[in-house]
Parts: sequence; C-alpha cells; structure tokens
Amino acid sequence: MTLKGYFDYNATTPLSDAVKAEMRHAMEVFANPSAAYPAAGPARALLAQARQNVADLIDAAPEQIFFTSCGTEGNNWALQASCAGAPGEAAIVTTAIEHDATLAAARALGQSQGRPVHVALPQSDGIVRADAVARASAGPVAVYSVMLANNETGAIQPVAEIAEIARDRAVPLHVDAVQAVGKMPVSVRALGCDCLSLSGHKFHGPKGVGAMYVRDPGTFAPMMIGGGQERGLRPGTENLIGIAGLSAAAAEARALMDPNAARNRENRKRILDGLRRQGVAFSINGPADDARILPNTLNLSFDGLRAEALAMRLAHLQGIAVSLGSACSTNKDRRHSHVLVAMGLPEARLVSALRISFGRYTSQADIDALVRALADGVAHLRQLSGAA
Amino acid sequence: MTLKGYFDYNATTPLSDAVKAEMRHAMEVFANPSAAYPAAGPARALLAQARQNVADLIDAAPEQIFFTSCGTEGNNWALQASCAGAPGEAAIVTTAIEHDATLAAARALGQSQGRPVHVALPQSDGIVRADAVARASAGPVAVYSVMLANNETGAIQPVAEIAEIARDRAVPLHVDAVQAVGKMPVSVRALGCDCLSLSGHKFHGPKGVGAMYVRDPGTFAPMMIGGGQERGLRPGTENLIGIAGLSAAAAEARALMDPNAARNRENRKRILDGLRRQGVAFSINGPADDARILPNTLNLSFDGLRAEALAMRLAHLQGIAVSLGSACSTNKDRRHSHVLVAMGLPEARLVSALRISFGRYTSQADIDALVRALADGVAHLRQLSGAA
Amino acid sequence: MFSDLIVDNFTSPTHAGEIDAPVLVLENKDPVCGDQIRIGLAVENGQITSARFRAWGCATSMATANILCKWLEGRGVQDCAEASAEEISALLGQLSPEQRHCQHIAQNLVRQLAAQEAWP
Amino acid sequence: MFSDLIVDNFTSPTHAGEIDAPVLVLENKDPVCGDQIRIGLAVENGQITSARFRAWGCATSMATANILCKWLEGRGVQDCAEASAEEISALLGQLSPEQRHCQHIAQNLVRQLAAQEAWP
Ligand SMILES: Cc1ncc(COP(=O)(O)O)c(C=O)c1O
Ligand SMILES: Cc1ncc(COP(=O)(O)O)c(C=O)c1O
Repeated sequence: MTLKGYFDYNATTPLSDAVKAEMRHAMEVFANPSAAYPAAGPARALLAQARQNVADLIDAAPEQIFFTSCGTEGNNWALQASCAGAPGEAAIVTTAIEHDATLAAARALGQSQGRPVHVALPQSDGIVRADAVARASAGPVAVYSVMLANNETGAIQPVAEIAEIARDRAVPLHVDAVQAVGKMPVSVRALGCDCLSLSGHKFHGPKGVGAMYVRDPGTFAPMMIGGGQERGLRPGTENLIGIAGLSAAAAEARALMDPNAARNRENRKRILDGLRRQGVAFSINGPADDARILPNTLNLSFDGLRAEALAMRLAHLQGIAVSLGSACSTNKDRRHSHVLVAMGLPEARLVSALRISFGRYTSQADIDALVRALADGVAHLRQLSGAA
Repeated sequence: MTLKGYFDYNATTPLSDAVKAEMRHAMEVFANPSAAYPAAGPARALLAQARQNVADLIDAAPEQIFFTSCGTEGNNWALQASCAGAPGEAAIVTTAIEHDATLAAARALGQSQGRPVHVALPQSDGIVRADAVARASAGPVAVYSVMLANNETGAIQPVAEIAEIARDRAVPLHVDAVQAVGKMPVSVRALGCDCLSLSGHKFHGPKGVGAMYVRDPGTFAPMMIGGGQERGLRPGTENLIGIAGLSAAAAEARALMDPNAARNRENRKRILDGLRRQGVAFSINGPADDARILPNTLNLSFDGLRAEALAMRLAHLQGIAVSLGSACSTNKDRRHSHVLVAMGLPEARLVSALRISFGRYTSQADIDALVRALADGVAHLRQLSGAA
Repeated sequence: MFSDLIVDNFTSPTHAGEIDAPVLVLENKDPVCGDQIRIGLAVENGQITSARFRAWGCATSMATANILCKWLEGRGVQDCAEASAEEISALLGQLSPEQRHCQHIAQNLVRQLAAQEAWP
Repeated sequence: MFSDLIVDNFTSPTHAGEIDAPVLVLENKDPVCGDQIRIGLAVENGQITSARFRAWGCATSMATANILCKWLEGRGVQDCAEASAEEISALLGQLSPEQRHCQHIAQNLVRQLAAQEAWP
C-alpha cells in the first residue's frame, strides 16, 4: 500500500491488509456471541482471540480486557469508574496536555459531582514531570489520569513514576495510552496502572473500536448498564467486525513493533536533516531527547507564517495532509492547541505549529516530497508576508 | 443468501450483501472526517449520507441523528441526558418489559441519583397500556422511557398515547426502538418522542453501531465528553465502516419495508398453521391481534417440557437456532424472562417459552423444517417426561 | 458449551422409558430449577439388570438421566451405592457452572441406593 | 471546506509583492486572529493602476488579499470606495463560518479608501 502525502497518522491510520482481511472474514460471522446455540461458536471464538491479542500487546491477561467503542469512551469510563467509589471531596488529578476526552471529561465530571479537578502543567518540552503531578495532589485524590504519549508532540510521559505517587496514596491511576499503543512497547505491569484505554484506529485497526484494560474487573464500575456483555462491564451487542479488526491490528502491531519504530525513527531524522539541508528555519515543539518522544511524531513551528496557510498549501498543491494540533479539535471554536499553550510557547510558535506524523506506509520518497513542499511553502509564505 | 435454521433475528441479523459491499468500500475511506484537508472529504460525505439515510428511515432530519456504538449506549444516554436537567426528586418512569439497557440502567441511575424509578406493568398480552404508564406517574417525572416493540414477544406498545401523557406533563419521552426500526414503519414525528434509540444489527447492519434521534440537539446533554465529533454530543473518532454499514442497512430497510413485512407475516402464519396441523399444543405469549405485534416474532410455550431442552434438540439435531427470552440475558444468572414474568404467565408457560424470530432470508422450506423439528422435539420431550 | 457426552446422551437417549414393576425407584428434583429425574431399576441377585428413566428439565439433566441409567445397568447395587460423589460427578464429564446442578441430582439419586434397606 | 476561488487565489497569488512608492496603502489586522493584510496602490487620474499585497494569516485571508487586489486594479478609487459591504463580501464567494472574518478585513480595507481625503 502507498499513502502518498499522508502525514496525519496520529489522527488516524489506514487499515492494513491483514486487518481488512480479518474484517471481511468477520462479516460472515454474524451470530450473537452471547447466544447458547452452536452457531454462536465462531463469534465467541473471535472475541476470545481478540481479547488474547489485545492482552498480549499490552502485557495483560485476557480477562482484563474489555472492548469499547473508542478511546474517548475508555477515558470517560475510566474517570467515571474511578470516581464512583471515591469520597465527594476527592479530586481528579490530571494534566494540562491530556486529550479533551480526558481533560474536558474530567472538568465536566468534576463539575457534576462537585469534585475539584487539579491539572498538572508540563515543562516547555511537553513532559509533565512526576513532581508536578505530586504538587497537584494537595488534599484527597479520587483518581490520577495521565496519558502515556501526547498526541500533538509525541512526548512520552513518566507514567511509571506517577504510578508510584498513586500507589503511595492508594489512589487508582488511569493511563490514556491511545497514542502509545502500537507505536511503542506498552506493559500495563511495568506502568503500574489500574486501567488503560486504547483505540484501534491509531494502529491500523478500524475506527470506532477500542479496549480498556482493567486490572481488577471485580471492583470496576460500568459506565453503561445493559445485557451483561463483557461480563456486565461493557454491555451492548459486541462490534464483532470492529473487534476482529482490532484483533488483527494488535497482533500485527506486536509483530512489527521493532521494524516500524526503526523506520519511523529514520524517517523522523530524514525530515529534520532535509529541512536543515534546505536551510528552513524551524523549531521543534516537544522533547529534545529522542528516547522521550514517539518515533513517528514531529511537531514543528515555522516563525513568520500561520501554519494553517502552510497546511493548506501542502494540501492543495502537493496533496499532503498534516495536522494543526489535534485533529479532533478542528470541530471546535478554539484558536490554539491547549497542549502547546500549556507548554508556554510564545504566540509566534503557537500560530505556526504543524504536526507531522507518519508510519508504516510512509516511504522515503514521501518524506523527500514533504521536505521539498515544506521548504517551498515556508519560503513562499514568508515572502508573501514580507518576512523573508 | 440462505440462512438455514436461523430463527433468532431479534437477537441479531446477518449483514445483507448491500451492507457488506458498502462496508468493504468504506474500508478504503480512512481519513479522519474531522480533518481540514481534502483527503477527509470522502469520510465526511460518507457520514453525511449515512445521517440522511438513517433520518429518512425514521422520518427525522439529518441534524437530529447522532451515531452511537449500540442500542445499549443509546438507552443509557437517553436516560442520563433526560435526567441531567431534572429536579432530584423527579422519577424515571419506564415499563417492566424494557430491555435491561433501559430497565437495569434506569434502576442504576435512580439509585446513583437518589431518584425514584416507577415501572409500569404490561397486561397478560405483553402490552403496557397508556393508563398503566399514567398511573405509574405519581409525583414529578424526569423522563418517560418506553420501548416501541418488545424484543421477546414482539408486542408493539402504544407509544403515541404515552407521548400524550408526557406532553401533558412537559416531560421528555425516550423510545427504545431497537427492535422496531427496520421491521415496521417508524416516524419520530408520529410517535411524538424527544429521543429514540436504534441499533444497526437488528436490520442487517453491523453490530456495534447505532443511532440516536434527538429532537432538540441544542438542549441535549452528552454522555461522554471529548473531541467534539457529532457536534459534541457524541465524541470519539467516528466508526466509519460501521456507520457505512448502518447507512446501507437503513436505505435497504426503507426500500424493502413492505415486502419484508409481508413475507414475515406469511411465515408467521405458516408456523402457526403448521404446528396446528401437526397437532402440537402450544400457547402464544404476546398480543393476539396481528396488528399489535412485530410480524417477524413468535413467542410460544409448549407445556410439559423445558424450553432449554427443546432449543438444544433443535440446535444439535437440526441446526436450528431459536432463543430463550432475550439473547442478551443468557450471560446472566437469571432464570426466567423478566418480560414473561411481568406478563404474569404461570411457571409452566415461563419455563417452556421459546422465541422464534425470522426475517429477510427465511425461506418457506426453513419454516417447514422448523415446524417439523418443533413437532418432533415437543413429542419426544413430552414422552421423556411421561407427560405425553 | 455442551460436551459431546451431554449432547449424545441428550439427543439420542438409549434408556428412556419405564420398567414394568420396578424393584427400586430413584427420584430426585432440584429444588431451585425444578429439574426432575425418576429412574426405575430391575434388580436380580444384587445386580441391576435394567434401568429406565423419565426426566423433565434441561438438556443436561436429561443427559444425566441417560448416563446414569447406562452406568447403573449391569452393575451391582452395592457397588453403585458405594460410589463416591466424585466418581458420580465424573460420569458427566466437564460441565460449565450452569450445568453443575446435574451433578447434585446424580449424586442424590445414587445416594438413594445406599439408603435402601434391602434389595432383591 | 474551501471554495475553488479561495484555493486558486491562495495557491497561485497573482498580486503578491510591493509597489514602489505606493500612492495609497490600505492596512488592516484582525484583532482576534491576528491576520494582517497590507495593500499598496498605484493611482493615476483616480484610477487604480496597480495593487500589490503583503499578508500574514490563514489561507483565506491571503486569498482575500489577492482577490481584493485583482478587483481594485483598473477600477476607479471613487467607485471602489462606494462599494457596499455586501458587494465586497460577495467578492469572496461562499465562506464557512470560520472564514467570515476575512469579509470584515476586506470591508475594513476598502473603507479606508473612502476615508482618504484626496488622491492623485
Ligand atoms: C429492545 C432492545 N433494546 C436495546 C437492545 C440493545 O441493543 P444493542 O445490543 O445494540 O446494545 C436490544 C438488543 O438486544 C433490544 O432488543
Ligand atoms: C491521546 C488521545 N486520547 C484519546 C483519543 C480519542 O480516541 P478516539 O478518537 O478513538 O475516541 C485520541 C484520539 O484522537 C488521542 O490522541
């Protein structure tokens, strides 16, 4: 497969051939997996295999995996379930760089339950240090919710350190691993979290299906009530075709983890080297240390222009798709990425920030075309504004 | 397509060829519909078409349609959204024959919000009369939630009459139309409801995708918070492939409504006539009046045996799949269908009740094989027990 | 969900029916689910020469009745009466939780042999 | 999302640049989003003979600058100054809500012509 010009893998990824094949197969597996008759057997087997594949990808047991409809559902559920048993004054502690499915959800939940919400800030590299989370934890805490890798900058957060804080205070920790899973090795045991959400479409599975890891399913509250599917924790007739796709995507992500990451790292370097060789001035928004960033993500600012115009040139002249901050937020009336704002970037960096994210189907030719288009676009726009 | 021996259409239905084709096509439409670049155009167009098709099926406007992950989500959401603005002492009024995604969800919500839950009872035919709902409405009411067609008996409920009660009291009405949509004409305007949930897999769409009709989206509260998709009412990256399937299923259901219903009515009659001709004693659980029952549903009791044993004989000897009460509840430790219990059926009817549901791919030969298998199984089991 | 053993004994019962003037009748009803088994036995010289059942209930309990009849037939009453609960459960093979009540029915039936004062 | 008019004028601007010693300079900055357009005009006998822009901002505002320059060039200053707000908005074609700030920038720029006391 080629996907010329697609540099928005962090928004969503295309289905892999293996995923498509599995989904086509699952189109014929139609019986209700909860039914008692033999015709339901294949559907049940499909679910069991999917649970195993997802568990394997994140070092969990299949009994700890519950299928959801997306990362958003997982994050909302995690917050609600964790707050369900907590005293009314206990706070939700999260960070300023979370996806809105956590940050806005936490604010809404805090408001409806009269619960404080404390938000830890990142440093200018986009990493929220564990001590910032500790400082945000004054008073009783109901839940910690921290992402593993940021969708906009790729910055990997010190989740295991934050887990220690949570453990010391006997407070549950939720991890939004939607951007991390499939792109870097994830072990729920090494992270030490109580629950973790992931979403299939970020690693070549279908959109609209995800999974939640729950360490102790026996003490976790459902967000919806119904017919008892997923052992009552997530009722609703199972999205068999989507789950089949997620299953194949999880198996593939695990098998291809190392080569994919290596290719991404190479491509990342090739973009940076290319821009430098062409003499394009830019700054990187995110960690300088390669070990602390998703290998497929580059968030760059080009002073002297508005990124929206650059993105439009790339899109309409070269058919190149990049993102301005989180793709999900373009629906909204919001001017700057809340992540970059929280990092304290100056206005000129904020308005000129572009997210370039790539992956499995990105070729070196794609990268080279991107670099040329960026160099050309930046020069053109700087000239239009008289800044060149 | 033939689906020999499948008599559990109310649990779930197979994908139609048109739905499969549409889903296969959507597998190539991968970009995030929220993105600003041109590559997102096909995804946006797909969503718009799907919204239109679903709206057309239930006589709504596309702006009133919000995609969900299933009927269960729709029911939970409807209850939560309707209670969001209601005074604390206002009750949830529902019926004893609702699916657990309403009934158990209402009880849980009532408990967590300290809200009374009033449950109107059906008559012995499985229909909840409007005056039973009125009688259950003592004191302030937050929401009425009533199903349009019952999943176990097929009994069609007097929703329009109940809507008048709701309107008189200025209380919102939610309709669980999961079993009705696609099998009988549904008009949200004729029903007079404020919101309505449906699920794709009940009418040859995929499992794990549904839709919610919301009359006034501006005043409806979301159940999840996130990236702003579905105008903020249902965030989460859209299940494009599932929605494409739902879209095709909705279009087909509308086009084939009359012939499908006519075939179902014929098949229903053929089963009843066949059993009578073979001298099998049975009773119908549900309305006697054909106009008040889904044409594809038959709930029968065969005194002198346990339905579970009959179902197992059908499954293992003839490859015939039927259901014992709601398929969703076989996960649970529950002995009798709460629907049939609420109808006041005696123990012997309860334990011997079988749901036979059929549809688009059911042939007359299937029906005849079912009748023979039932006659044979009933005779055999009655003989085993000495009741023959 | 159902083992072949249960499926076979349920779908093709070999020992359904009545025995004329049975020497012994074993009868048990599960108080919760209502499943009922009655087994009539013909006995000669302490040996069970014939076992036939009537049953009302789920597929597993009907299969249980047939399995028990097969096991009883040709065995000594004394031997059967002395069988342990585990031995009897094992006759039914692997069962899922909702099928386990049949183990108790089977044990209760066999225990009635031991409770018999004497047999022909 | 973007009309062809906006795309074309943005991707292939025909009137970007500077005019040596412009007779008139129109300049506007949107206070909310910060988009900025400056248009230099050469004028002879009340006719605009040349219009060139510099712009910083989103694609639509840059397209707006180019569209305005094309429209201004060859027109009488007086005529342009008398154009109604609707006329000027219409130059930009159909816009989605988040593009509409460009209509105001365009109107503000043209309004500056009317505010000029005299021109050559
Ligand atoms: C009446 C009714 N409501 C709701 C549901 C739940 O729908 P879903 O399985 O799509 O969550 C069902 C399906 O079993 C149903 O029959
Ligand atoms: C970090 C993060 N969390 C959550 C989500 C939401 O996932 P989904 O779109 O599957 O609901 C996203 C996706 O945009 C994300 O990047």
